[in-house]
Amino acid sequence: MTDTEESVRQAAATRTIRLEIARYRPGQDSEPVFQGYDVPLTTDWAVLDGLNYVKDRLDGSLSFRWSCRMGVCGSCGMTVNGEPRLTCGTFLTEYGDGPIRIEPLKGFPVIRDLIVDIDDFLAKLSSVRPWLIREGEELPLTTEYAQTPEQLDAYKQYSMCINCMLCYSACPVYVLNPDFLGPAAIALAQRYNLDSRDMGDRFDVLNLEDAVWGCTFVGECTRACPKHVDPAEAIQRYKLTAALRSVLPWSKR
Amino acid sequence: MKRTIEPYLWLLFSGGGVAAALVLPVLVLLFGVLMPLGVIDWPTVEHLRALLDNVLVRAALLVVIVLCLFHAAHRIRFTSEELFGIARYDLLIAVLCYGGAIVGGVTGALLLF
Amino acid sequence: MIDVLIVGGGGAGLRAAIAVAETDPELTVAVVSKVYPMRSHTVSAEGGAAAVIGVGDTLDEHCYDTISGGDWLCDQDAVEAFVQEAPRELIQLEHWGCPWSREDDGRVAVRPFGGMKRMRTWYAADKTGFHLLHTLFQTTLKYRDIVRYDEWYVTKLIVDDGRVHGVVAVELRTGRIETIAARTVILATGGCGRVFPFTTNAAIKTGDGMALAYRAGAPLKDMEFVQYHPTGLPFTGILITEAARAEGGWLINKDGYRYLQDYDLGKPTPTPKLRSMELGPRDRLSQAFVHEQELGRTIDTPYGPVVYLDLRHLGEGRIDARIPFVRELCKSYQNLDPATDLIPVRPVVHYMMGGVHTDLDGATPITGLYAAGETACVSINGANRLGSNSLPEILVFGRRAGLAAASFAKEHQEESEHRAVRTQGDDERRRLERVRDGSGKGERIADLREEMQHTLEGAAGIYRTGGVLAAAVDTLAELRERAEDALVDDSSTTFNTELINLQELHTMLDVAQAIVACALNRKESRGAHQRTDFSVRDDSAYLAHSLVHRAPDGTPSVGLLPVTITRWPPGERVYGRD
Amino acid sequence: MTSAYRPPRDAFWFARTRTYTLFVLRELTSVLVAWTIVFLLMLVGALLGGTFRDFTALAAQPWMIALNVVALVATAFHAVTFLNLAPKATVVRLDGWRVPAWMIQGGNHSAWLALSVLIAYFIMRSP
Ligand SMILES: Cc1cc2nc3c(=O)[nH]c(=O)nc-3n(C[C@H](O)[C@H](O)[C@H](O)COP(=O)(O)OP(=O)(O)OC[C@H]3O[C@@H](n4cnc5c(N)ncnc54)[C@H](O)[C@@H]3O)c2cc1C
Ligand code: SF4
Ligand code: F3S
Ligand code: FES
Repeated sequence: MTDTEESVRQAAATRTIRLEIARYRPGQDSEPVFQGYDVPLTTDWAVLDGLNYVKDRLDGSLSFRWSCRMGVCGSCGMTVNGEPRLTCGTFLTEYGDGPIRIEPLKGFPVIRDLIVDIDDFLAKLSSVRPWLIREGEELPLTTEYAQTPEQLDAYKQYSMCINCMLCYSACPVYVLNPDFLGPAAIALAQRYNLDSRDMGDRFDVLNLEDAVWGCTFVGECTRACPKHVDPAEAIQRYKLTAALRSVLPWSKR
Repeated sequence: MKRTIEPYLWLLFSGGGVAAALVLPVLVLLFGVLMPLGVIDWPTVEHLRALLDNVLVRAALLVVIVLCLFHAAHRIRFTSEELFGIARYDLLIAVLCYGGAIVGGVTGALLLF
Repeated sequence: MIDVLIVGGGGAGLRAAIAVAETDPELTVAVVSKVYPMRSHTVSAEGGAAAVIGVGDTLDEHCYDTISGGDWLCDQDAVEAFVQEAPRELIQLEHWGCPWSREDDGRVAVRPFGGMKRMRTWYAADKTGFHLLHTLFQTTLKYRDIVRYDEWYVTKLIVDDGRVHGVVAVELRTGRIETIAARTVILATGGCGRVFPFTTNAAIKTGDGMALAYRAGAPLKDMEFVQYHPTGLPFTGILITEAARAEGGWLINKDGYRYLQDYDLGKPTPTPKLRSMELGPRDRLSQAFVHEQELGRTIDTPYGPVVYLDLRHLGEGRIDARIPFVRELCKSYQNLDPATDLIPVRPVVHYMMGGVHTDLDGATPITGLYAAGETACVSINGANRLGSNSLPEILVFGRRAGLAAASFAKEHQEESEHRAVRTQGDDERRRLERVRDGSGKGERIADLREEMQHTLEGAAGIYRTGGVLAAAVDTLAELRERAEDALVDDSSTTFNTELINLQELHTMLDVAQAIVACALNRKESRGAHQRTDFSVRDDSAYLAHSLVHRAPDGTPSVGLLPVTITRWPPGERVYGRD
Repeated sequence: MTSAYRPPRDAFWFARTRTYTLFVLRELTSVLVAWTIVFLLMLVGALLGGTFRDFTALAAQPWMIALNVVALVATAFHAVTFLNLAPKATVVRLDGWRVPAWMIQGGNHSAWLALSVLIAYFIMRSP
């Protein structure tokens, strides 16, 4: 991000928008409280720029995660006016005259202010074996496994997940039952299942009550996903796969 | 490997969803709304019985009844758990819901055959 | 005691971790990262990764392109090792599942890239770094032995008597300040673009590893070579990948004129021509922009002057197939559609050629300390890195550093924890606790940071002069002192990001001083380092690396180190002329 | 970590956004699907037990008509949502080309219409 030119800053100083930010300071607050800050309403500013303005100029103790500022690192997910959003890709001007309520992602324990605990997701991700599983002899490191553009297309969409957790936050099943394996982990399992180079089998971890069968197809995960991964589709497709495998035990996929 | 009966329940649920979608609206429309309102006349008893005399029709009807009941049972199970946050009683709820569906299915079978 | 402790969970760090885990499962390996590994900045790389696979291409040609692109400041033995191992690394990635874009027959596809004579840039649409990083990260999950310290910030290397013994780190979530004893440490902390105000680099790229090594006594190398990428979006600094030009995009000024033809970069052709015009090297393209600006042929915007990148003639189909992310970024962040609109762009700080001085195995002069990735300077990039050479670099040298550290650790199994771990660890803990207790009552961190950034942009931008650089030396020295007393609002132990921001300000100031000192010392123009007061390349005096040490009083002292030349004697850089 | 804040369960989550509410409504159609089956069983029972006249009288009660209007809306809503969502689970590929969702949905809705007409025809066909 660039620093703002002085002229822009002055022009902006005439108009401001109010951010109502959830603060939670362990040891100090027993539950989150809202604190209001006025930030310049600048057309190019994302909500994240507003938060950085608060941190840089008004209150250095405000804590939140961010890094790339281009919607690809997945760290700046928060609840903005009730909806899970990437704050670096959500603009202040989308909210008229405000105020804008900014809260941590729903469904996760809050560590501090806008920062939530996502270790649970990482454990889930590991559990679905998100790596290419091969059997038999490996090719030498001089040749690639062939994969046609069509074969690539078959899983490509599910490989676009940036682990931003918006889908988890949007899914009522996950919010009510944290044991649910959840949209992104299942989509990533499908990313490998559908890869023509993969020979693995993730039936044992997906065909469980708290895995694909926990999903009641609310579909909010797909709506929330900023990268068009469509986890809802990934899950429903695996339900069909798993169901067919259960009735036709000899069929693999 | 841990076995689960969810895939079978889901197949019944999905089949029921399709069956319910394809045949129920027209049936309620005719028998539940248009005929009672007199918009169209009730068919004669004989005509309807003649339809039911066909074993294929009866079999199809039974399939629709069983599938739709399972569909409803499955959804009611999950929706009640989500709405009221009572997932910890899942086993009990499941027994009630699917039990109800089985009772309904058996009743249908007894009636029709 | 950890055998191999890796600081950094980006491409270089993760590749090193896998190398260690694969070579000897007995060794303990840990990855410490200030963000979750998949948030590392490697995730933002768009265009691709270069490695020779195609028929008609040769290793020598890749070497030549790299060396001439680097204006003969590359160590040629390093370049040869790099070029030779790059294909193997990219195929390894393929074997781990990386979704490389493909030809119709199933082979990996390649695209042209700036400064490259042949098509040899592998790509995964225009999210190459994203796919590469996630593939690596997900593959590390397979190795249960790799221990991760996610969201731990390393503040200090414990070094005694020229030998590394571990690190001190803060666990962000709890605020715990821990010493982690280790037989070897690999620094893989990425670049330092945040030293400048306008950059493509993520918030985390604050040059931590460079500063850690520098403070511990290791020299930094070639710090004056900062790469400006010619096409960043104004305001956000979001990068529009070079792939956009490789696919046929044009750079035009306010008169709609393809101005690069005026700067000895070849003549315009309707379709892209390798090593010519828009596919020239980044340093030359960024310099051309400055001249256009001086001629008044750029367009003024609230965020500074811009030129346009024109992709309209490519058509929607090609844009969506080859560079969909460019379209997505333009739509979301600039509110325009490259299929129908011109994209405003300006040069933006992008990459640090310099870094911690290492040999071909990533070893630094401090025993047991290694470095790899953008934070290191093995010297394959010289005075200007070619686009798409960095991703293969982090893999090749990440692996090499991992293997070297592993074998060093294996040879030193008998060593037990050194007493410096305790003493230095305690000192560092006390220092950090003091900061957190709100002892600082001075200026805001952000104000100091901005002042530093502007100083750097003014003095060490695309064009530099001795006088301004000398003034910057003083400004930075003074900023250092003011930063010691910076205001810290936050006294919490839980996720105290302000404490971290202040440490980052300190590391950036170290790096900034090194950059300015090296730039002042190099009285010639070469690659990304252009001095208006010494405007030509001077091989007699400066065909050499800058090596900067930190003197005991904290000031940098710069020396020179000869460049390794094997088969390619210095020559003229020729683009657009066959 | 013990100090992390765990928000309490939100008892009214389904009222928070329009899409959640729609989802819950969609799921609640199942109750009326169940009712419809009960109603059909009553009809069949009446037909076979010779009490058809009582049944038609009951069906003509205003509350019964009201209930069935609701059931009609619910089953139709169910049909639309269910048939629209079907392509999610089944990705059809012809020669590598992925059949777009709207085509599958279109097919589903046509089948629904055709079957409804057929059923209506058989029921209302005069003997
Ligand atoms: C927008 C953009 C596009 C690019 N596109 C290309 C391209 O197309 N092709 C190409 O070859 N190159 C490209 N590059 C360059 C390339 O992406 C980087 O040089 C490379 O990814 C650096 O990788 P790394 O592993 O060295 O560091 P990073 O990926 O930056 O990782 C650094 C790691 O260190 C950790 N870390 C840092 N400091 C600390 C600390 N104090 N304590 C603990 N952990 C710490 C961080 O958490 C992070 O995990 C691009 C760069 C940018 C900015
Ligand atoms: S599936 Fe989408 S919403 Fe969910 S984590 Fe991945 S990118 Fe984010
Ligand atoms: S929102 Fe949740 S219930 Fe399923 S379809 Fe998505 S995971
Ligand atoms: S800051 Fe990286 S996704 Fe928003």
